[in-house]
Amino acid sequence: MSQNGQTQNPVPTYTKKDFESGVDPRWCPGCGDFSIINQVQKAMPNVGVARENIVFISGIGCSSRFPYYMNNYGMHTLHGRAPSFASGLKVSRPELMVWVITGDGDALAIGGNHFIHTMRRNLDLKVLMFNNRIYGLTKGQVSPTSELGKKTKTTPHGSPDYPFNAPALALGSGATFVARSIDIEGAHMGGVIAAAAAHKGSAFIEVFQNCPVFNDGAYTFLTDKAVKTDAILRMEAGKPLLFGKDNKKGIRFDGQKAELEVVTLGENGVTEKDILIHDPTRSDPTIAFMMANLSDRAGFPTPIGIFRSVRKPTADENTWEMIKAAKAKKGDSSLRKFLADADTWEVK
Amino acid sequence: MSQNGQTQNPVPTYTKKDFESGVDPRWCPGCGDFSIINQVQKAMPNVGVARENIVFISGIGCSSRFPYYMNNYGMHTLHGRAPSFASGLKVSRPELMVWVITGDGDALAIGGNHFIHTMRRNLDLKVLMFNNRIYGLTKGQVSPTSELGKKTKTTPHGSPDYPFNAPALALGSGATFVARSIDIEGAHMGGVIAAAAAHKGSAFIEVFQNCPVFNDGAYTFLTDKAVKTDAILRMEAGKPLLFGKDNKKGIRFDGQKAELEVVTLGENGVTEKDILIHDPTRSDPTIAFMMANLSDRAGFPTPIGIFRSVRKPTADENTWEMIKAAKAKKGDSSLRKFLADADTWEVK
Amino acid sequence: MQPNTGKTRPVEKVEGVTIRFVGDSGDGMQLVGSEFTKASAIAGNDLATFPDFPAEIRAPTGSLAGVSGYQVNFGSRDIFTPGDQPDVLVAMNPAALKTNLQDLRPGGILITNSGAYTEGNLEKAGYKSNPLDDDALKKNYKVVSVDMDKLTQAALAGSGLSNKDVARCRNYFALGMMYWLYSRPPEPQLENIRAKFKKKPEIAEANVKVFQAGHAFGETTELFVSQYTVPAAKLAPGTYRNVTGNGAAALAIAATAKLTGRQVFLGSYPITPATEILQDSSYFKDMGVVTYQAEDEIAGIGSAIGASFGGSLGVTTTSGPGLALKSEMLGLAVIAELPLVVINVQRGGPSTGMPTKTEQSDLYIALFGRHGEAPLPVIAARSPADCFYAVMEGFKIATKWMTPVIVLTDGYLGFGSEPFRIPEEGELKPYLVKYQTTVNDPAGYMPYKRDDKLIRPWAIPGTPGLEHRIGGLEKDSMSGMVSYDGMNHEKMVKTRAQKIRNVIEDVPDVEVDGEPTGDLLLLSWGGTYGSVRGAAARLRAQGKKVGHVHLRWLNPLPKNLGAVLKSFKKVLVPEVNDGQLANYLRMSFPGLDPMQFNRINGKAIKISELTAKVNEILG
Amino acid sequence: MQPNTGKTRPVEKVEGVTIRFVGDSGDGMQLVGSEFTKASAIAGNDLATFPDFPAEIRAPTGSLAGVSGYQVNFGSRDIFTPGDQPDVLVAMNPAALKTNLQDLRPGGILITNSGAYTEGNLEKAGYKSNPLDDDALKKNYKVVSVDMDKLTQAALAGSGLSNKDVARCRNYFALGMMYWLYSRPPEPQLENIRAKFKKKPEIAEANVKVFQAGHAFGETTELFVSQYTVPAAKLAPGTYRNVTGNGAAALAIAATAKLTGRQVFLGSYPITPATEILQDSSYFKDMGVVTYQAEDEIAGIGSAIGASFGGSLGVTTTSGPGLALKSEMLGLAVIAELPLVVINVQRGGPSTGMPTKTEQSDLYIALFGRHGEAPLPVIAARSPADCFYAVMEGFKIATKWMTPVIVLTDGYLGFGSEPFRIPEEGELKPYLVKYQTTVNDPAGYMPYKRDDKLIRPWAIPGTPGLEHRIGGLEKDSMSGMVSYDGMNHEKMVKTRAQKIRNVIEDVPDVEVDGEPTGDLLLLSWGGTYGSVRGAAARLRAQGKKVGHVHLRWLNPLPKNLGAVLKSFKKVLVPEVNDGQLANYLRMSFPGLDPMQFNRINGKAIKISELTAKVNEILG
Ligand SMILES: Cc1ncc(C[n+]2csc(CCOP(=O)(O)OP(=O)(O)O)c2C)c(N)n1
Ligand SMILES: Cc1ncc(C[n+]2csc(CCOP(=O)(O)OP(=O)(O)O)c2C)c(N)n1
Ligand code: SF4
Ligand code: SF4
Ligand SMILES: [Mg+2]
Ligand SMILES: [Mg+2]
Repeated sequence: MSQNGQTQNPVPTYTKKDFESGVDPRWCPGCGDFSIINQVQKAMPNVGVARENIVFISGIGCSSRFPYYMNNYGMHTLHGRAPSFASGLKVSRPELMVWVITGDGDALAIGGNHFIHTMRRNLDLKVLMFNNRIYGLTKGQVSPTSELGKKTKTTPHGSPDYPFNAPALALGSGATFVARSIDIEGAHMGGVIAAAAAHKGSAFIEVFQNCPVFNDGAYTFLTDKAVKTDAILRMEAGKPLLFGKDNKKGIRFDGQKAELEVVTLGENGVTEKDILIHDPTRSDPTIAFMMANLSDRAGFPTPIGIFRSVRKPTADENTWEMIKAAKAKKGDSSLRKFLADADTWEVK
Repeated sequence: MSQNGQTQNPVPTYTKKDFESGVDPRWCPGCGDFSIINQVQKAMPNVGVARENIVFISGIGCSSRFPYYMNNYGMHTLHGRAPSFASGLKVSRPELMVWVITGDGDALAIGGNHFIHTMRRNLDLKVLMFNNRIYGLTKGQVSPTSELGKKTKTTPHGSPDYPFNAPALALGSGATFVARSIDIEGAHMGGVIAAAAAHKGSAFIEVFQNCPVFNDGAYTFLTDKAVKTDAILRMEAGKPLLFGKDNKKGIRFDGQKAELEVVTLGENGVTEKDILIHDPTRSDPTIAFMMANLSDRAGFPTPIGIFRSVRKPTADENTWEMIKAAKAKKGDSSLRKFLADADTWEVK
Repeated sequence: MQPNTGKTRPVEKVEGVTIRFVGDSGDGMQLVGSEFTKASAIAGNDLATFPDFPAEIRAPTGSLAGVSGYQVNFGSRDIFTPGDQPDVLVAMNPAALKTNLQDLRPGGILITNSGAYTEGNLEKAGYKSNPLDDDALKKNYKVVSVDMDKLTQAALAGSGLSNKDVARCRNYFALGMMYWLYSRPPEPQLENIRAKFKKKPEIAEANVKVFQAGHAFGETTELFVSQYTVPAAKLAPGTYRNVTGNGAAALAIAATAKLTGRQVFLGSYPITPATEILQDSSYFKDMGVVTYQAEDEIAGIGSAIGASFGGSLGVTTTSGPGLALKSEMLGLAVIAELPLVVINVQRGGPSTGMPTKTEQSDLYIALFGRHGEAPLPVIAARSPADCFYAVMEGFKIATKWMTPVIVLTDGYLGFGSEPFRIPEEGELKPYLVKYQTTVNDPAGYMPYKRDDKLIRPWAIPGTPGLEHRIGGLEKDSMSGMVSYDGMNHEKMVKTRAQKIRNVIEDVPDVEVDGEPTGDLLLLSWGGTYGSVRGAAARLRAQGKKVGHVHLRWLNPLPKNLGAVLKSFKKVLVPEVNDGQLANYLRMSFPGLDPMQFNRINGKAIKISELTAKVNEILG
Repeated sequence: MQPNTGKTRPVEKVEGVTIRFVGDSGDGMQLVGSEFTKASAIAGNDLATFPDFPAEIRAPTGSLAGVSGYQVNFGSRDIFTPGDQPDVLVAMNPAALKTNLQDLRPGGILITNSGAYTEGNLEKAGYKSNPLDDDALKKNYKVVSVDMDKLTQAALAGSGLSNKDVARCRNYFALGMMYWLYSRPPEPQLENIRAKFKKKPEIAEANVKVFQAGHAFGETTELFVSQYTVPAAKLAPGTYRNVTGNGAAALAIAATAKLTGRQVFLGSYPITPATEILQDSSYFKDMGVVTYQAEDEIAGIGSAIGASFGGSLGVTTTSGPGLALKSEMLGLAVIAELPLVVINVQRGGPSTGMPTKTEQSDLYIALFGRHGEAPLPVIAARSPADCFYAVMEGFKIATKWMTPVIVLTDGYLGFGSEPFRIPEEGELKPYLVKYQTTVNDPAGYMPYKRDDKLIRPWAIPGTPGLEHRIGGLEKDSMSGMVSYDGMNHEKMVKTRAQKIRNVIEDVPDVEVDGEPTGDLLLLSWGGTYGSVRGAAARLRAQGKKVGHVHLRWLNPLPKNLGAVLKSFKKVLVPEVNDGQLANYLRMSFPGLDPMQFNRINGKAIKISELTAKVNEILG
């Protein structure tokens, strides 16, 4: 479909460089944001969309400076509101590939409403959220993903609030694609980005991102060499949910208690067959939800990868189906005919 | 705790009448809202709180006229914003019992952000949402709980959007108490309201409410005599999830597939022992989430009752812990001492 | 003398008449009113109507809160408003009488359904005794008290219809009487009824019968002293339809899509009284209109700006509280310099205020309601049909000047209706909405490189080689990149302001209604046009040297306005607010200190009140 | 002649001096600046400071974007601003030189760390060659080029500290030099250093050594032509501390809780430049302040209104975009008539604009930025320390008059600092915030039954028998119940407006700085106070008949303002915006058409520029 008289151009062969705007990123040295843009720029040549048909829309925050560094169309909008601009753009021009770039505060604090509605509608938008569990740009206030009790500039005695689990919130809103990765896991992140690009429908990616200046080490509990293998669970479609040293630990579903549990292969007669096979395409979001909540539970690893990936007609598809039907039914009428389509009378 | 110099009064013995303001409700004849207020007024004498310490705060919508009809303190605020007023009131005066009265549009369209944050924080607020799956007050536009394809005044060709599943959204936001009832199920609703009142923390109740004027029959698929027993699943804590004629059908957890399924007692060797026992106090929200999603799945009944009820410290408790600690640590300082608590110098 | 109609009563020719139909919400008064309006239109009268339905939510039958009304003013001369005071009040039950009688002109005709004055209904209306028995009533008005219930039942005796269905026909009895009273040919109405109830022929026939019974009743009863005719008005020839202001705004949205060949994208959130614009527009998919009901007002305008970034003509519709919520976004549209139309249907404020009542109190927020320096064009519609042209103009300005434009209407215009002459084929000119498709600078595409009018180019996604980024931070005056340079900022602030001042080239001079100089100038804007024009005409007829200027453009103000204001000894600004235009004029024309006439009671200004005020001033 | 200090160079006495410290973000310039400021304060100078840190996000070392600065202006006379132009520029690297040199007064002193002029740093700063080798530099300024790197290393030779730790001490070398240059006693600073690094004595000793080395270098080097002293200013006796405007606002929040004995509830959302008020206040829990970081600005103000309904003193803090988002809620506070303080720290707009730069462009939105008729009191702070008193006043007005109040400050005040005399015990008077506890009418509790000033009573939850409901719909003028009655609405609109006009009883008359009549009156508001007062003083010193009036109150405007404005031949309104107060004055005083002086470059107005402008006008 092509609106506004634009014609679709053939997609040239690109390299990463084609997606660099040439503007020097304004992030602090060592910021996790660099790694994320690197992966996005690497992924873009392979999404099969012409550069001029890709749009990056962001809110406000360190992360939201992102569009300036991409050599595509872009809008750096208002705090929390990026999904609303993106939604209008996507509904009006469904042939464009539209990315929303956002931070944990931008997406989930002030932007929470647009976020959940984007997920609900299943608009074909890709939402990439940089989660550093802090407000970076405004220099260190509590965010809705900061831990309970977290001391920040606005919560010197600790945060009284519980954090959102972002994938769980997305799933609760009806999201059809939900994934998570980590800034320092470049290759993994690249894979997740490619999968989101390929997904038709709202795609949500949470990237755990270190902010060395205002929340340094927020993810060392996952990324520290010493704990990494036990702390991270890599979900792969069709594969058993194994983790730990030599993939010896696994996630089993205890049908009795209707709960997940961590088991060790070889112990208590546990074999690989007992381990839950990861299937992001289940139409019921429950198991994805359970996996998302694992990270909040003591004794469980934090899953990364794709929680859910289910194809449903998107809101933009639904909208254009109706537009096409209306056009087919009514045909092309002149303006005068349209205006006169009512009770009329003549004055001579 | 008592702020602002108010003293706690003993709670007199009340009757329903004590909670009627005497203002005639301005709802259409036959509106489900009447039944809801009736249950609330019946429940109030038993919540153990003095009338003057109960506050009803609403947004805008038919449902939001509610506070005028209650003989308590009340605020009829702005569309979607009731939780924000309620949050400030509750944090500032934790000894008050604060109810938020809202509609599906009020809570989940414009008010979605305040809603999810209220759930996340676990502020001790009771949120009662009248879900008629339509905008009543503005005369019949699509709401975020209207079904896909629904024809309304703003979607004459059908809604292109998927609806929220409100309990699932609440659970995805971290809610500690989530329940559902139906306008015509008075006694059931009364029980749920009493349980919400007793819960310490954010309590969310969705009430399916018929709007005879703009969305009549939205719930006949549940409430019609002919289908009722098969369509409604009454969740009761500690009891197996049985429904249908003579309670012959049940919900079983298929541990293999990690999915719920509908089974019939007596068929294929199914006995009551196979049926999932309802336990709203599970700390992991997954099974509650699965139950919430049942209503969206073909072949499953729609659960009513309490999905989840878990006690966690509330944000207001956390806040006042910190305030008490700060006061204990710093003691009472004079204003001058406070102002001089910095690098100072003398000018003579 | 009138032609003899063969009846016993004389036929009086009148220039104009105002009729109000009132009854319970279930009584079908909106239908009766609009059918009668149509008949008047076909008879060639000029007219204006205004519905007066209950605030919200259906109130119990027979209650005061459940009264629903429809007023029509029609005549053989220009009709500017739905009328100050009804000459005829058709009141279908005691509650309707109670809430409307005080508006009836002394000596006017009261037609009422005596069958509805049951004890129950009297009590619901708060009457201790039956007001129809009150002698004062008969002294002050020409009372035509008819038991329409009984007469309807009689007409349908043996029809086999249920009591409920019979009762539903009652409104056609009233309509039939009114047809007789105003000498309207009944045949077209009979056809109408048959067409309307095509699928239920038994209901159609019942309504036909009752209508005829009402008509016959008028003819035979002794209760009417005379019959009336209202000759045709001199309207411009053409095909006409009736439009409400909201309906006209929606038509303009579709017309703009057609005239430009561009998609118009309406992102909005329902709110009284603007909702119908979104509702109506959602039917215009085939015309190139895409509607999107967002989750809130902020997302509504956001989606429209996003669509504009993509090359669509973004528009959002709202009322007071919604406009307040859109403030931050409007600032973004100003700095991004994207076309956007905001249609704000004003209602009583502040806060939720009086959602179903009209007011003109959003002028301040339209002009000044953004943080920072964020000027934008503001125009206002003056009548229901004019909403069509005002919204069309909004789009033209927004796309030409790359700017958000606020179009103000109000509840009075939005709900009110009047005949709209449908423009002839080719009368509305298509216009070009241009996109930039080539690089405009040796250094690459410069999204903020302006033309001599200071307008920036518009390059949209999908255009290869013109990839660029814009945003809400202050930006370099050429490249659009973020710039924290103070002097660049000052330049950009001044440039944006100058661009909006340049719009003056599209602002027509105001024209004075009446003599170009005089004792007093009435200066109005927006929905008060009809009242003020009517008052000016009446005052001049009384020999007063009164002129009238009506403002379509609030920003920029017309070039010749200052000079025109100086040509009158006094300037009076009537507004349905506490003096917002008056203050804005003081600011804009230092030295000018106009007098004010302010009503803030949720209604249009009455011609009679304004006339009285002017007479008081002129002594 | 100065007392002989035993050194070879003369000691010059100067009235005031402006010093700017600039370096890389990692160079510790904020520390050096504030330490030097403290020394000046203790020496009894009046002073004002302004930090100039990079926009946001830490930029790479040595880059232009990473330059961080701190300017202090101190003297023996009243100091009104942090100074137009530095007399001394301490620039720690080439990037700092590049971005700041143009501001240095011709003939001023440039002190720079020659050790930082490496090839890499020169390139990052965009220099093709070393600017220190440029003859023009030496011609235009007194250049003191010192290899602070080497001298610091030398001072710490053998200390065993890492290179990184050694480099970190460099800023104390600069500080030591400045102490010598301005004849400050070094001992208190040494004590300071030891106290500051109590936990790391080796670092403390290193800093002491480097500081002493810098001091000794000043004394021995031939590079300085003279040493200076700045005598003490005549400040009111008392205990002083330094405060930023944001810090002072937070102190006022706590002080109000203390003085009223009521909880102050701050519901807010972080936004530059207002964030620090929320941050600082969150430490004041023991004082009776409850802070709540909401999910967005709307919830921030909503929570504050909710708390006010509960009897707390609700306050919310924000900047431009946040104020725009709060528009709808402000309307609710107006109609609900609950006390509320909104502190808006203005920044460059429109839209996201220039978040870290100052501006005065939110006056329009503060006065007019709500839908419907929704007037409220607006006051503005004039200096960093005055933010304390302005916010205190905001609370007093809000609670007395049951109304939201907007207190405007700006980024210049919020970030800037000056000495604040700590009020003596008992100097700040406690005041009563009353709740209604008894039924006020035979018909029951009437929440909108007003006193003779038109103030309504405030009954809070927990008060038995006074249960009532309020809301955003127009309400009955007594009971507060929803009312759709047009005349009740008109009455309520006018009553609310009159109540705000009544606030005039708490608005002091303005006082003219200078003679009560003259050739030109400078009229300012908000953060330009310092610049304008300074300019007025300078102009009068030049013999010009110039007066100055500064407005704290924007709504209502002071009673005598109109008369005062007429007492001068000309009125000039200097503002950091495009003329918002000027326009508001035209509106408020028909006939008045003041001249304007507008800078919109993200900075405070310069005394020199304003003086030049006035001289141009007066010829
Ligand atoms: C309406 C509005 N409110 C507040 C702000 C201030 N603000 C800018 S970014 C930000 C939060 C940034 O946090 P996050 O979204 O997590 O992004 P990060 O900087 O951490 O990448 C805030 C509060 C703003 N610009 N606009
Ligand atoms: C800011 C704002 N936007 C829109 C409206 C108009 N409005 C009032 S109620 C409502 C929706 C009501 O729907 P819901 O919350 O489901 O309540 P119901 O009437 O169905 O009980 C809307 C859109 C408003 N009053 N304020
Ligand atoms: S503040 Fe944190 S998130 Fe922002 S750029 Fe710096 S390191 Fe990255
Ligand atoms: S419109 Fe619907 S929801 Fe509203 S009062 Fe009437 S029946 Fe109830
Ligand atoms: Mg963040
Ligand atoms: Mg609803």
